[in-house]
Amino acid sequence: MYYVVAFATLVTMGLALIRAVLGPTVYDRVLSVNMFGTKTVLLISVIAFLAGRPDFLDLALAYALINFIGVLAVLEFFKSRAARRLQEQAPEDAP
Amino acid sequence: MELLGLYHYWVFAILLMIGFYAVVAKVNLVKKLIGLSLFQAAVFLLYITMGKVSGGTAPIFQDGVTDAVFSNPLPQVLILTAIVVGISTTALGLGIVVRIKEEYGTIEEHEIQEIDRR
Amino acid sequence: MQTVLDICSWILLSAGGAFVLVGGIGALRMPNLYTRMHAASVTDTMGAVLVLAGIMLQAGLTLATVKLAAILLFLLMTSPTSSYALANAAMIAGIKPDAGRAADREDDA
Amino acid sequence: MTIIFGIFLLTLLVITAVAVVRTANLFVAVMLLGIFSLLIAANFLLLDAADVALTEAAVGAGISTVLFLGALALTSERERAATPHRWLSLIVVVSATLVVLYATFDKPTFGDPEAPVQQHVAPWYLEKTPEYIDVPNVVTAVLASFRGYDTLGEVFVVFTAGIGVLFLLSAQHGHAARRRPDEDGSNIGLRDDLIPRVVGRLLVPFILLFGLYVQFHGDYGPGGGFQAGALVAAAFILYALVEGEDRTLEALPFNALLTLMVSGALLYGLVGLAGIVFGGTFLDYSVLADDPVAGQHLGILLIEAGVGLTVTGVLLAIFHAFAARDRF
Repeated sequence: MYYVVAFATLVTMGLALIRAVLGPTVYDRVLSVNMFGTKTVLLISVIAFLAGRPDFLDLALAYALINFIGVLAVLEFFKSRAARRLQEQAPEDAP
Repeated sequence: MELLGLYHYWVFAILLMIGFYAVVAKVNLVKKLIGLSLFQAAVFLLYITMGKVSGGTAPIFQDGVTDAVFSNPLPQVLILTAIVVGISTTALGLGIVVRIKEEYGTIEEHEIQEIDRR
Repeated sequence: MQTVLDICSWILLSAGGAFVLVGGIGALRMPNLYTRMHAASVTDTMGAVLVLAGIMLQAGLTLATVKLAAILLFLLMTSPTSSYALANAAMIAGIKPDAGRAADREDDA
Repeated sequence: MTIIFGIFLLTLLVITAVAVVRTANLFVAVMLLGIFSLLIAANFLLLDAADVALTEAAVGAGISTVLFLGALALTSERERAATPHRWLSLIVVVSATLVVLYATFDKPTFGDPEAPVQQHVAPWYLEKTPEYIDVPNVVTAVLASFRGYDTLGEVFVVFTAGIGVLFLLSAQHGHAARRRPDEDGSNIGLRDDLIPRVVGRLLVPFILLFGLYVQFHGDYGPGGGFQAGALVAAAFILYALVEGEDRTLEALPFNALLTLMVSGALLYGLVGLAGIVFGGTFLDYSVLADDPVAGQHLGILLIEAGVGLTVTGVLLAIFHAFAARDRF
């Protein structure tokens, strides 16, 4: 029965990858990275039970904990870039 | 299945050469470093693939299981350390790129060479 | 007893797999960024909950179940947060939540 | 069946790699590199390398994305120039690919237990680990004890790379390069975003706890100093993202990071020397306690701690060095 889930997860990973390659905006790519992360957590949990090695769940736990650091870094990146652009424009706007 | 017995090695070869292409052909220094990490990942994949034994499992003994077949632990040890070394050296490369950007104002290879020629 | 558990797992895992698949198709086919995010979050919540619950039933009362519960808890905390962060970043960059494809632009944000 | 999963994942890996190289937007390339890392970790798991997959997870999921984004913020986000001599490079690369592909036909079939690589020292490690070292995780035993010299070298490479980054990026340390926190508001992180801030703060202690678990459970399951160091560094990087650089540096000052880097490497070296002092050879832990197996346990515990300290210190020092740089 794990094969059903593993198969669905793999197909979804493929779909997310197509979305990541097609884009069109950068945010679509971030979205698919994020989605890929959760799919990897599910896939690893399923593989751990398929292989009969529940200690592999540590790996899924690691991904569940630190996957969103990447997305937060992206948000911080865009915010500080927006702030920098505002600052660059400010001297020109001043009379 | 016989036909696909070498598939992992083919993927290794292709990934290696994709990384190689990025290193030799691209002029952007950050892109070169990204290519280098692809190249690195391909080598990791080669090592881990070689250590796999059919029907084997991860080389961690389990209580009450005595007849398990284990994959080769040695490539895993080498690659485990290599991943952390890889990120440190990539960071060193990125540090050099940042300094180049600060001194030359660009990270495109041909522009840097032009500035050097002057 | 084991049969009942197996049947429950089957139902949960299949439903979870279906949600994951539907979310994946949605993320590919929806017309703009915000609707795609909506589809993708289905896989992060419903899909993950059902799949992990199905595995938990099979694992029984072991350490593995505790780990699975922890994974589920952290996933339920982090994936809405990352969706929020992403939507926020997109809004800052000026992508408007219009219906249809009008909001799509090529990468240059 | 799992071999089919592997083949599917490897195919996705190649597609991702091609997309990484083709895109001219470096930000997109970094995002795709994140997907690449997730895929290769899943592949490692399918190839029975749980420890390696955990390392890739700890490093690839957060730290490498953060580092690349930090470098992009300091340089530029786009490749400006088109690739020159594209066809020449392609011809060279394709012919090299054909050579490497030709070489793969001499490889033993995937998973062949009779392959030469399986005949050398690996069976000896698997057979002797219960007797000499008595830890369930053979990878940890080989890493820390049988091949302790090798790991010592790797730790010093990491250490040297960290020093190199600090030399490069703290050239004008102190005044010009270091931004003041309230100057442009760009290094307060996400302090104004309530939701990421609350969730991030909530997760930091759990990541630290999990890092400690990975550090000390490494003898029994996947884990060890390298993974734990990366996880702890990831926790502090998360704190820096949601609370700002300055508060992270208050919690763990830069000098403390330097101390961590040095003391970890030093601890490793000293454990090796202790072997000589107690009458054994360099990095021979058997003499550290009355019982050789207990000595091995003690030695592995200490050097894994050293590895963890150095990796945490180096990764965090690198992160701060990038974050403290003046942006263009």
